Amino acid sequence: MNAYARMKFYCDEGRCIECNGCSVACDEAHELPVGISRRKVVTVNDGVPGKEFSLSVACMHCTDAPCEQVCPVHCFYIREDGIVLHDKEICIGCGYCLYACPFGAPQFPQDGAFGTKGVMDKCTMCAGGPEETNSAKERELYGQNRLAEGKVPVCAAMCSTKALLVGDEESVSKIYRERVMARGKGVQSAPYGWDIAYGNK
Amino acid sequence: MKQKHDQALKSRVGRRSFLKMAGLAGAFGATGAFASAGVTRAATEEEIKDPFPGSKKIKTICTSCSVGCGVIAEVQKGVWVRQEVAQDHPVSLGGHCCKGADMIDLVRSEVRLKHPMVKENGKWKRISWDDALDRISKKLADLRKTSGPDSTIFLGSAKFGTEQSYYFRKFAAMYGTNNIDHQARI
Amino acid sequence: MATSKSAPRRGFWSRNKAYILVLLGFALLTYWYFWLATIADIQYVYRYFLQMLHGNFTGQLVPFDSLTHYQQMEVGLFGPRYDAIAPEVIRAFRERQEILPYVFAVEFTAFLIAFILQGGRKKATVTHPEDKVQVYSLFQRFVILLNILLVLYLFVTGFSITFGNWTGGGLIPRYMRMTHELVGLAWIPIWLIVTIIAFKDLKFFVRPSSRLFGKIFLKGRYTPMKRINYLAFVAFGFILIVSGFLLWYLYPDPKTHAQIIQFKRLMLFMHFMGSAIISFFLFETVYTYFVSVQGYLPAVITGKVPREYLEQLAPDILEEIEGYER
Amino acid sequence: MTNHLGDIQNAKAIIIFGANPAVNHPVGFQHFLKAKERNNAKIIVVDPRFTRTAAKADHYVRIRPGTDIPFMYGMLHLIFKHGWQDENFIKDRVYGMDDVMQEAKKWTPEKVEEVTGVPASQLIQVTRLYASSRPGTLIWAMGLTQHSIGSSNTRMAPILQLALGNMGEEGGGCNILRGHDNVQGATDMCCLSHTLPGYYGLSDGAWKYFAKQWGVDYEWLKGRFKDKKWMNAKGFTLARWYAGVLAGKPGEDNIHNAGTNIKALVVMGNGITSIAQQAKVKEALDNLELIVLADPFVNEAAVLTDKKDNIFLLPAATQFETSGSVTATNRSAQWRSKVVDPLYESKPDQEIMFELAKRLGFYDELTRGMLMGIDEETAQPKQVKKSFKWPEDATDEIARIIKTIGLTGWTAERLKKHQENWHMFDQVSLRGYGPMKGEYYGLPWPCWTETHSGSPVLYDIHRPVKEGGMGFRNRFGLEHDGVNLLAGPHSAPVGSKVDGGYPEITAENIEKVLGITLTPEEKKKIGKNWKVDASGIIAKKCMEAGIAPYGNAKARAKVWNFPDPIPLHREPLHSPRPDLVKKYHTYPDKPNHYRVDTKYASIQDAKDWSKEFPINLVTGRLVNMNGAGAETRSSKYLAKLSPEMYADINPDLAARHGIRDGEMMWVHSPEGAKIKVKAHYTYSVSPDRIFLPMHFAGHFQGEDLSAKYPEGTRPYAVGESANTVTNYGYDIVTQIPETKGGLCRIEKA
Repeated sequence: MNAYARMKFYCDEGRCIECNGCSVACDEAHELPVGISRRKVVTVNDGVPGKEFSLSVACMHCTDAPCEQVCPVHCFYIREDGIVLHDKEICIGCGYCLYACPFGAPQFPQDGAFGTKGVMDKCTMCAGGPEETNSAKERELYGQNRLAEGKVPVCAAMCSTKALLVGDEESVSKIYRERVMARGKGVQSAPYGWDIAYGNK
Repeated sequence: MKQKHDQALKSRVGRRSFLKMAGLAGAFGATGAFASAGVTRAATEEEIKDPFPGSKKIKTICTSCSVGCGVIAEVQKGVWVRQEVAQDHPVSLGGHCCKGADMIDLVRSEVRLKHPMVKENGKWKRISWDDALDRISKKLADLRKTSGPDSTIFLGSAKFGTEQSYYFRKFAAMYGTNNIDHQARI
Repeated sequence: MATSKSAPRRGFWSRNKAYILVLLGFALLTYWYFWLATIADIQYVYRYFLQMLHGNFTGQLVPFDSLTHYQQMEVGLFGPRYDAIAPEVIRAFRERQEILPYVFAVEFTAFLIAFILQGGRKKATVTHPEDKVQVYSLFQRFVILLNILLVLYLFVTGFSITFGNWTGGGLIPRYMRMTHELVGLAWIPIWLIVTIIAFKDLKFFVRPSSRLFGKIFLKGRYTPMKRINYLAFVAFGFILIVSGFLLWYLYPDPKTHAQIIQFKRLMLFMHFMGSAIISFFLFETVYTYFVSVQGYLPAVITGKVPREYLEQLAPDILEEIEGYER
Repeated sequence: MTNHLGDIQNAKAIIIFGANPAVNHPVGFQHFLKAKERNNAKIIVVDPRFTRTAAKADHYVRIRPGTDIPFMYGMLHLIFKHGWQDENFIKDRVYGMDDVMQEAKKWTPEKVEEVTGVPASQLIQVTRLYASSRPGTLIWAMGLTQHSIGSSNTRMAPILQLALGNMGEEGGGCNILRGHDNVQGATDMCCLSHTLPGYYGLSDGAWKYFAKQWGVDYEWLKGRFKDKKWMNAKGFTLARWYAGVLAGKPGEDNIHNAGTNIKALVVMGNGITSIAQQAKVKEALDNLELIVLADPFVNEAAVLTDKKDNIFLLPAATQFETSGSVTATNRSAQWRSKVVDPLYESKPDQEIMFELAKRLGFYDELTRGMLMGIDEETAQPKQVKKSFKWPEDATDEIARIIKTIGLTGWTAERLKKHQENWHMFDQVSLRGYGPMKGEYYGLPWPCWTETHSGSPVLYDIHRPVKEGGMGFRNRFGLEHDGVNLLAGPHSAPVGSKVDGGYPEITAENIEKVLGITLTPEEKKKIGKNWKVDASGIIAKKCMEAGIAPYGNAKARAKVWNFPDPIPLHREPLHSPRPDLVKKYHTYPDKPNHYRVDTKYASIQDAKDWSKEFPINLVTGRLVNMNGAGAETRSSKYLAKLSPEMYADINPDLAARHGIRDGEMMWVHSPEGAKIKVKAHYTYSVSPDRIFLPMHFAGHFQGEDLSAKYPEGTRPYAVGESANTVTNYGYDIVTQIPETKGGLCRIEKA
């Protein structure tokens, strides 16, 4: 039995315009080093009419997260609401999670001492890490813990066109379903047959 | 290592519960995490919910483009600690492009101009405000006397608030010239 | 195992026993690995290799334009064919973490049995310890010792990643991992030099004529098993170095992720494979040089061994040295 | 913007000329996408470049830069041919459409194809779609305006909308997406050389009105100028101020500036690299005696110039370190609260102004306006307090004085209330609910009285005046050439006492038009006309009668006092089509155009520019940058998204010049300037043009100027300014530079 909501990201490519609002909001909210992007926006087929579209991606918080399976030191843990988090104090920065990840979510800042990969950093769905909730240490290591504050992850909240959706799967799919239903037709304002029967007025 | 992991697991339970049981989870998470540590006090509910206790939320408007998106600035003890989401703003609905999402860095950017400076003999030199303003106004007054007020041009901008641009126009008018302009010609 | 003494005529089997066994082992391993165990798309990997020969390293085998929009998006964002190699990387990793300890244990047992069968360490009876022969030049000693140290370090730190479940992660294993990358870089020239100086079979082609030759190249001739060890060191060392270097060099960058990730996965897989296989030969080398025979380590440290030692255990080396002296 | 962003959701069709809202106004673009999703609106993008907006559009029309007028005439040609126009609307509310019809007859789809490069079939398809989906909204931005015929372009677009009856409709209108956060506000306050705040102009009447309202003596104010002539003369513009410095040097344009060159430059917040001809700008900076730059970041002027002394950098506070109002693109005012105290030693802009005014001896005069109020008895301004509070008193001063665009309702108190309650407004209609009922968010001007709701949709006659309804403004007399300029019958806003057109309201005609009688006391207090009526009686009475104070007239399709009474196509000064130049010749040279003699024909006829410079040059914005980019390039997160200057180039064109993706290339302008930029392959530009983002500075003609920044102030991203190579060419009316669609030549670096 699933007692908790299953948290998911969804990026509506019909709306994403590569404004990078999500990625910069993420960078800024968690004060990330410049070299890494927990969230990135990519445009495919730049400039080709009919083929160009953009998409924002970060950690998708997979159900059966490959990163978690491949981590040699088992620094990952999956919350019951499906958010995949990791412990930076355990992580050794080997990068296996990156090879296993279908989305390129894990990020590796340069480590000051050796110039090689430091510990992995990735989207936490604004849920922090295993440290004390909203402690200074948690903020330093993982950034804000907005979920604990009862807030929406910052990327989706600041998405300029509301392309990026986040939340439990039912809410997300409800929103998207409504959009798809409306697409190409407009929101149905009168019941079927109304305009045929009585004209447009 | 093992102990730490257990702690993590415990606090995880608390965090997880939060989504459904707001108040309860706070206490649970905190006590769970610190039961074994023993030296730290339990976190207050305030701390769990609000990482910046006592902060104020100030409403303002993004300075990037003319859409006029709402910005909510979280300010703690006079420091802008966090940019919040203006979800209920009627135009932006909380949305920001990358420029708007980074408004906080406009203020705290490290490469801001920090004090008045003057270039003398090809070198930048720090000076005081009084010094700078005295020297500028003396030079302006001289030029105004010798070459007339039209020897000066004032370039304002859309960076101004409405009041500031009004006063800039007024300033030029009282300086005695119509040589004033900004970007928007049409 | 090492049947060295150069008897003039012996049967085909006894001459080539080592080669045949190793080849058989490889065939078995390949069959097991590539036909039974793997979940990678072998067809894909094969074609990927062919494509790399054309200079395309992205792993996108069919032309990008022939894909549907959705596929283009996937490829553009996340790289091509996640299901081709990545699941295998996961599987291989887990297999390593779970099975490698047993494999190593079996290998140890095998060497132990060989050791027992052999009846303990071989010793040379030295009656004139002061009568020493210079076997290794300073340069050779430096290279060999450094090689031993680095390989040892790489082995320990490398497997500290694999057996992260034992180390538990944290700061020290993290530094071990970081230094694995840096020491690996340092090992590249050492590996190259060792490859050159240990190429004893060079003497089949070139007559050793100068003292300089003796100072650079190791003396003596290979027995089949030692030759196999050398070849494994070269081949799998090469795989490890190339894959390791590329893994290190292609720093994870969100901008280029889609273009390089498939290649990196393949490289990681090669690194996995290389490290697992080279381990056996590493153990073999350690066994033949350090365990089964007494006195190698002092020899490689001082560079000199008693003449009697050579007469009894390595007459080929003595023969060669005397050849120089003549 | 005649409408507002949320209102775009009501549109059935959206046509976008020379704007790229997906990049420049991403948050505003959500309303476009919602229109597409919820209202099945069709988006048509007309642009030389396949932009991010075009990627979301239903139709993309690739047009040659500077040929929007032929394209729109082509649309009108089809509209009139098929009778798709709104006859009643044209009859009652538009003046001079006949002349437009005559001109439109010439522009057959084939001819449009010839000039614009848009296939005739596509024009037909797009026109049919746009004309049949009403209401349709027309969007434009700098892509339409930054041409030598920019002012004609901006008239052509409304004419198209007028012909279709899309003006004054929810979901229709002409929606101009302004650039910076307060372009609208700063323009309303007329930080401009040709008018006083509120577009009052520079006439004696305007000066006298302002002198009175500012509480200063008109004679004193006059005495501040060299003489009265220069008080009424338009000043230099941002686009050509450098000419005022360089005049007198060989080859430079002559100026008419009170007998002096420009010797001092005072810049507050204006990115100096935002205008064309950077090489000239640099030369001008070098020749100035004094440069004052007040900016939160180092203004690029300080870096560009080789001047050795008398450059002052003043750290101005950002808008988060001060408070005040800001006007969004839809004419809504929003209140900014101060977030933090100014960091470091920075001071807010007004303090810098006040300090300078103190030292120059007119501080009291400058700030007296804030101390003034309206005397109840006489309705004359008088001093009512001893000290002022910034910015509230300034806001109230503006509300008190500016009547032309109806800012009377914009008191600090109301604006603050709107900000505090911004959650009580609907996103589509901007209508307030709960305590904010009866007001529109931000009180979009005209907001005629202190209780007026604001006007979310301009020229909308479907709602009463006191809820934001109005006709077109009566500004140019009652008739012209014997044609009545007032609106026709049944075209007054709902609930109007007058059913039809009426003139602008003055003290003289108020009783007649409104059908009321004023009390003697009111007669004593009332101002001369609605623009200068400090008593507010005209506005109040008008609201009661449902009358817009500025009258109800016809929109002018024909502007008889402009160089082109109806918009005509004229090729850019540097046209890639020499064959068309003769046919669509530009204007003759214009002397004393904002104090400087400006060349038109003499440049266009000088030679066949396209031979030597065959490539079209388009500039534009990036999503992560803003204006001249000093602010955004100083943010590490934004700078990392585009760390260096580049040129978008079609692989086809690049290959012809041997330039590989990521290699450096030179771009040369006809004026002899050049920039070195990185080539970025993309198919978004066609092979005959390149695109340059306009936000970079810090390099000049291949030279890195980083060392010239004061220590620790260099932005994270520096690069060549695109405006170094944008061509000479200025609009005939407004002098906006022709930065879109000039010519250039490229070569491998």
